[in-house]
Amino acid sequence: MRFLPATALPRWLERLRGDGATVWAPVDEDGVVVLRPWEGQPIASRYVNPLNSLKDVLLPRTETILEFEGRPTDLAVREPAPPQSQVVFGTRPCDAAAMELNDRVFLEGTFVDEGFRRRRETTTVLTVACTVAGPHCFCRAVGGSPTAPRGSDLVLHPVENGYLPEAPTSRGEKALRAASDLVEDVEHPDPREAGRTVAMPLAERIALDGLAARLRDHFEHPCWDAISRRCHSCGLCTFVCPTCYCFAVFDSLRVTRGRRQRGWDSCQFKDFLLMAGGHNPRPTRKHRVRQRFLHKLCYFPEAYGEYQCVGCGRCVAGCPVGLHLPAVVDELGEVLG
Amino acid sequence: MSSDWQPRIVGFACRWCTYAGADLAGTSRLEYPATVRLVRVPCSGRVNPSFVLRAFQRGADGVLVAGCHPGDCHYTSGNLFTRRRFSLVKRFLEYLGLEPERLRVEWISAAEGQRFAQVIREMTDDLCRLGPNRKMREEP
Amino acid sequence: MSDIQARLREIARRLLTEGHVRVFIGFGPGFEANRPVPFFAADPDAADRLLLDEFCAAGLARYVLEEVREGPVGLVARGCDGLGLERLLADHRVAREQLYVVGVSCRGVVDPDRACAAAGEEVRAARVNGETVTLITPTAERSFPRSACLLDKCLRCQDPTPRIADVLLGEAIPPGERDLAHVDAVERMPSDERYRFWARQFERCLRCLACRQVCPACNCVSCSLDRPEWLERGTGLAEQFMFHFTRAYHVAGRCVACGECERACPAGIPLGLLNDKFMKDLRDLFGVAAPHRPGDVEPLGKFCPDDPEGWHEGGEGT
Amino acid sequence: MPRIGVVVCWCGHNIAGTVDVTQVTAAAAAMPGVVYAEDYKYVCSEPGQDLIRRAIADKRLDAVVVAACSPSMHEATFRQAAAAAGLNPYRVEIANVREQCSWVHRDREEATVKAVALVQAMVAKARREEPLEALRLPVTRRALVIGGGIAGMQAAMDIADAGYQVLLVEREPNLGGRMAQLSETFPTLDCASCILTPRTAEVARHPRIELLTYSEVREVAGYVGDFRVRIARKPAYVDWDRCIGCMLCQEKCPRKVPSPFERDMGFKKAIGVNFPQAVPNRPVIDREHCTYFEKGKCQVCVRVCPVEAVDFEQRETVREEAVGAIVVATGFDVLAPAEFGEYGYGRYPDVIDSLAFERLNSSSGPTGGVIRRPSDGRVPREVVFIQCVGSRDPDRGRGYCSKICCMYTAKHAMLYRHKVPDGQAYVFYMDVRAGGKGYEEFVQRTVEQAGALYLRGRVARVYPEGDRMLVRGVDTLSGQTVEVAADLVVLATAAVPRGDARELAQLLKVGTDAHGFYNEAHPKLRPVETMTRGIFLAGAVQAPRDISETVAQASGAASKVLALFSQEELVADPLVAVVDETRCAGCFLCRPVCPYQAISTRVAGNREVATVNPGLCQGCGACAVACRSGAMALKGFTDEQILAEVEALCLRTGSPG
Repeated sequence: MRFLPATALPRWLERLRGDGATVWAPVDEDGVVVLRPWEGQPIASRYVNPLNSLKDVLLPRTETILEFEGRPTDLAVREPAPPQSQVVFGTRPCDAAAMELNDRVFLEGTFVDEGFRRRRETTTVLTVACTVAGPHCFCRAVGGSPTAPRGSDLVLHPVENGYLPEAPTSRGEKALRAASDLVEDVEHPDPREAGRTVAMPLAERIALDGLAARLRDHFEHPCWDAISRRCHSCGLCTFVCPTCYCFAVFDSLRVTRGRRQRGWDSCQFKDFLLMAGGHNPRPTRKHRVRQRFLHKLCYFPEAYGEYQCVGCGRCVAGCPVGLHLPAVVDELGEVLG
Repeated sequence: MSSDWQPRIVGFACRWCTYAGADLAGTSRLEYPATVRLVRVPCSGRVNPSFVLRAFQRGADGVLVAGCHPGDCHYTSGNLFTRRRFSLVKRFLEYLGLEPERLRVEWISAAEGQRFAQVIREMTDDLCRLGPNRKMREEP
Repeated sequence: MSDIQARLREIARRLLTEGHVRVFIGFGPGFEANRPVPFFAADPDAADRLLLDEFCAAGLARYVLEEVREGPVGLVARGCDGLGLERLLADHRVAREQLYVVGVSCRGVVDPDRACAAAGEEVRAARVNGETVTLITPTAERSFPRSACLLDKCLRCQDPTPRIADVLLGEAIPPGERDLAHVDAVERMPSDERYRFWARQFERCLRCLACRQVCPACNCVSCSLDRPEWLERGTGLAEQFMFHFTRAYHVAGRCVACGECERACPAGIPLGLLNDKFMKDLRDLFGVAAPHRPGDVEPLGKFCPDDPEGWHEGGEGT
Repeated sequence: MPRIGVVVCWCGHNIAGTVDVTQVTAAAAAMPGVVYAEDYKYVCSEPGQDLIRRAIADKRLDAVVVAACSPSMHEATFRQAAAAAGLNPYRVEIANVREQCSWVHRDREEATVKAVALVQAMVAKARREEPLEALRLPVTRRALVIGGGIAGMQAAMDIADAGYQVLLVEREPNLGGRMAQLSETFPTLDCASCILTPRTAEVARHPRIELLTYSEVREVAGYVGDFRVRIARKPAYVDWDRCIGCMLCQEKCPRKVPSPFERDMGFKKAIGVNFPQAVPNRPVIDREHCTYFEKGKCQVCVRVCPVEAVDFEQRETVREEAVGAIVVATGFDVLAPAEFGEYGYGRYPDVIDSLAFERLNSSSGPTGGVIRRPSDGRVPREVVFIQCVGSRDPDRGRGYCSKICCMYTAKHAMLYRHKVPDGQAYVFYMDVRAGGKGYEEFVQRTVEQAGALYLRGRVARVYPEGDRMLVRGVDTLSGQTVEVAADLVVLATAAVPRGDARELAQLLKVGTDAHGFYNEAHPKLRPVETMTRGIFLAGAVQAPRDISETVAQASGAASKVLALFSQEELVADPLVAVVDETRCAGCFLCRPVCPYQAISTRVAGNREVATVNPGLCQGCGACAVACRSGAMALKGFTDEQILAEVEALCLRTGSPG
């Protein structure tokens, strides 16, 4: 079995960077672990999940679609340069799996999102498997596992003093080749098995079976009033969520030039569906909160056969008023049986 | 930075005092660097602190907020609110890392053409020393 | 606190039974035992599900904005909630007669993550004393310093008791002045380092607007930061500075230091350091109390003829 | 997108000498929104203006930017030209490329780049412009004068003589004000009532002056041209319409009380007038001292009145009046010297204030014009006058000079000598300020002919010795301690605002200074106007003044009213604040920053929002900054416009800069 010593990690990433790729890695910034373009700074090792997920890399917060200059009658339009190849180190199995869910939406329908596709195709995902679950983790409840390879190009299973790499894709294998001289051969039991024994108390408490169908029948159930009442209508849950993918398109004008961009938008913002004439199809918190959870727990499964959640726990940790997916599933379970 | 680089200063000038003072500098033919461009406002009290940040965002190297001397406001009290607002705002922008020389708040009366020209010369010198502002500025 | 919780339930039940309020806002059990969530008791029986313990973290004042539309509202308020309510009252967003405030003194709220880390295991209960916090786990009961257990927002609390309670449960704790010394540390950095510090913080900002949505001072009907001429949706550093500058400036002199913005921020941006900088300068330049207690004309809505020109002494952020 | 035209002026060599006008014009032509760009030698000339007018018509322009001299020079010219061609005049913007560019920069390339940027900014502003209509306000040609003293009467007469209606409100039962209490006037020594009495009679019978005495202003709403004022008339308990002014009631009334008009040195009856020549000559009952009101019986006045005019049941009546302009002439008060314990006022009857000395001098006063001291009625042989009691005393809160005291003290010393030829007057003073026609000569006569002894210095103490008062002070010129034994001490107390001056100022939305004197709009150029359009000041309400200055100012205020009334309608700048009610949260942070109290509350739907009175708003824009949500916009200087200008000015294009 191949073994990558922890001490070799910076050298390996340096080589990947040398190939012209942008390398992302988790770094500790004032106590917050964030995925950042890596330029040799210390790589964080003690974290459950970085603040930002793979979404930040593949569907950036802000992305230029086109640039233009001149007068409306005489406009020169320019497309931005294609994205450079990227390597993301330190992502967790849940976040990697989330990108497969986004693939369903952006790549596998009748419309292919070019921006997402180009980034997806040029990005190598180097996942570090989990040996412990954070207090807010529940990937197992939504079909994931702390060691699952889904969505990853390479899974690095942490063991003492290093990692056992597993390469589900050729892209991952290629990335590992850059470390061929650093990799050693060791005897070790299958690290994937370790995932089964990781304690994940939160996952035990979430019962999702058949929920999608029951929700479909209870669109107008009064429980949505009660559930949504404490929501402050911020976009925190959607922005930290690796599977939420909504975006808005907007133009920035600078006198004689400008750019068209897209950036994250949140279905929880009250002006999310606001139309030019002033009509808002989802005018209240109830409408918006129900939309979010029905999308994750009902519409998405109906369209793609699985829940739109990977159990990363960011909404659990982040929501200032405890209105997160496990809590909502729990409250729904109580009223819907 | 090329040697002929000149800073760009956006000035917010109250129409009764500072803007008129700048006009007086003109009628007196007082030469000063072509670095400043004034925005004419009715009163320094009309200057929203976010205007200043917008100027830095869009590429200003320095910003001048100027109005009537306290006690001389055409609207009695506008500049006294300006004084409070910008006492805080200037300190706050410095707290965010902006160099103190990049934002100046001045009282320049309609009779002080000389002083207007002097302030622009001083600011231009200071900003030439500091070089182009990159802080809080969007990518060109 | 269980005695106070019982009295709270009793009062809420009475208010709801007698129809004085349409809803009573407090805390109810959350998904996790040590994370109670805001709870809206709409009928007398629901009052029995109200709970009040050392883990009730969220600020409640902001909810009043929505809830009073349908009728009078009762709520439990700690010092920070009380100041938030005062803010809404001073901004004419709610009327005093629409509120029934059950005041409680609060010595600080336990941060469950912090407490569990300190205790090394699940903390189910806690007692907050003067200088220490006793954490109770299934196996032990041990005391820790406040800073190891409490939410950040509680460590600098200056108003443990609300000033506008209709009834106060328990004893009043006298208010103090806010300690703003943490601002000094940033002020002391060299200018470029200070810029890098804030750029790093703001770069993390997701623009989820949680800071705004939980803030009792950000109570506008329509926020200028939702308008593209003021703030574009882009998350470039320039826009991030615009957002954070404007947010902080809009609450300058109005912030009640409840700390909810910082608690809500998923990116760990020290928003309190921004709010408190304005607070500190308002104090140092114009003698405004830290924080300015709502009710009087806002510090930026007035002036003194001999106000100092703060920019002269402003060099290098001090 | 609006169609914008740009016209660049050469101003002969003035602009074109430094700025490459052709290049600016070409750059302007390429700017977004610009459909026409031209340059011309002198755009302000008739052919230049014609160029603008033709371009507006031919190119169907929505807005025009003129790159020329400062807007303070020709903004009005170009707006008129645009209006003549049918364009909204507020859609003309001026790029100041002369005073702020060609005249101050030497490098042709730099100046040209800057000129382009200035044009770009104005184009950006013009693109975001709304057509604005000048506000037209109707004028109610009727004035309210508050205060029936010499100032108010003068203003009322001047306005009424010009043919307009005047409502004259006086809180006392009679006209005359402070001047009615005076004996003689300086520097001519003609008697005050000889001047005043004919004037009060004239005012009372003027066909266009409606007199409302014993009345007070309670509420003021509206704005210039259309003020709505509520005026309360206090109950006199005498029906003045029935009363014939025979004053039998006063004669027979059994109740005698100290008269404030006589500074409590004389008495009045519980029913009657303050002084015999009072106009209107109608009595009022002093409810506080009337035996009937105290005990429920007496009614002597009822019995003696030949016309049954006494009416104990009379109530306050309030009327609402519409006026187009207001003159405030509420005068001044004198400081109650009680706070100057060292002078013994209030403790010793022979320490009196100057106003009391006026009454002692007055032939209609309590002593019939013979100067007798209050304690024993003796004619004083030595009188000490102390000046600056409360004035020029920053330690006790009043740093200002009361201005009139030097002269009236000189007058008092002179009158005293006339009446007591062997008496000696001493005057303790700080400086003698006698600026005014004939004033200095008057003071000289007081010293040389009346023999008054002027001692420079403050008095430290006044205390009794025997039946005299010892006045101890320091003569700062000689450095000697001076002690004078006096029979009477007269304090020249500071002139201060009326006790309720601030309350009235709030009703009128007029600013006051730290002491409570009303603020003029500009100390030099607009001395009789206030910051609230349509409200003017006359007399000592603004600052201490003597009679001649007061009368001059009153005529000045009247002329401002007449100028207002001579207009068909008032035209006001439309550059005022306006509220977007859908955005306004109703937090009213805007209200305290408005210097004109132009912002009030309006109920919109189910909530309260701010609303701006365009007649009061002067367009400073402070409210637009105080408003966090951007609900408050200043027309002509909106956030969008200023932000667009900033953006254009920051743009770095082409060569240098």
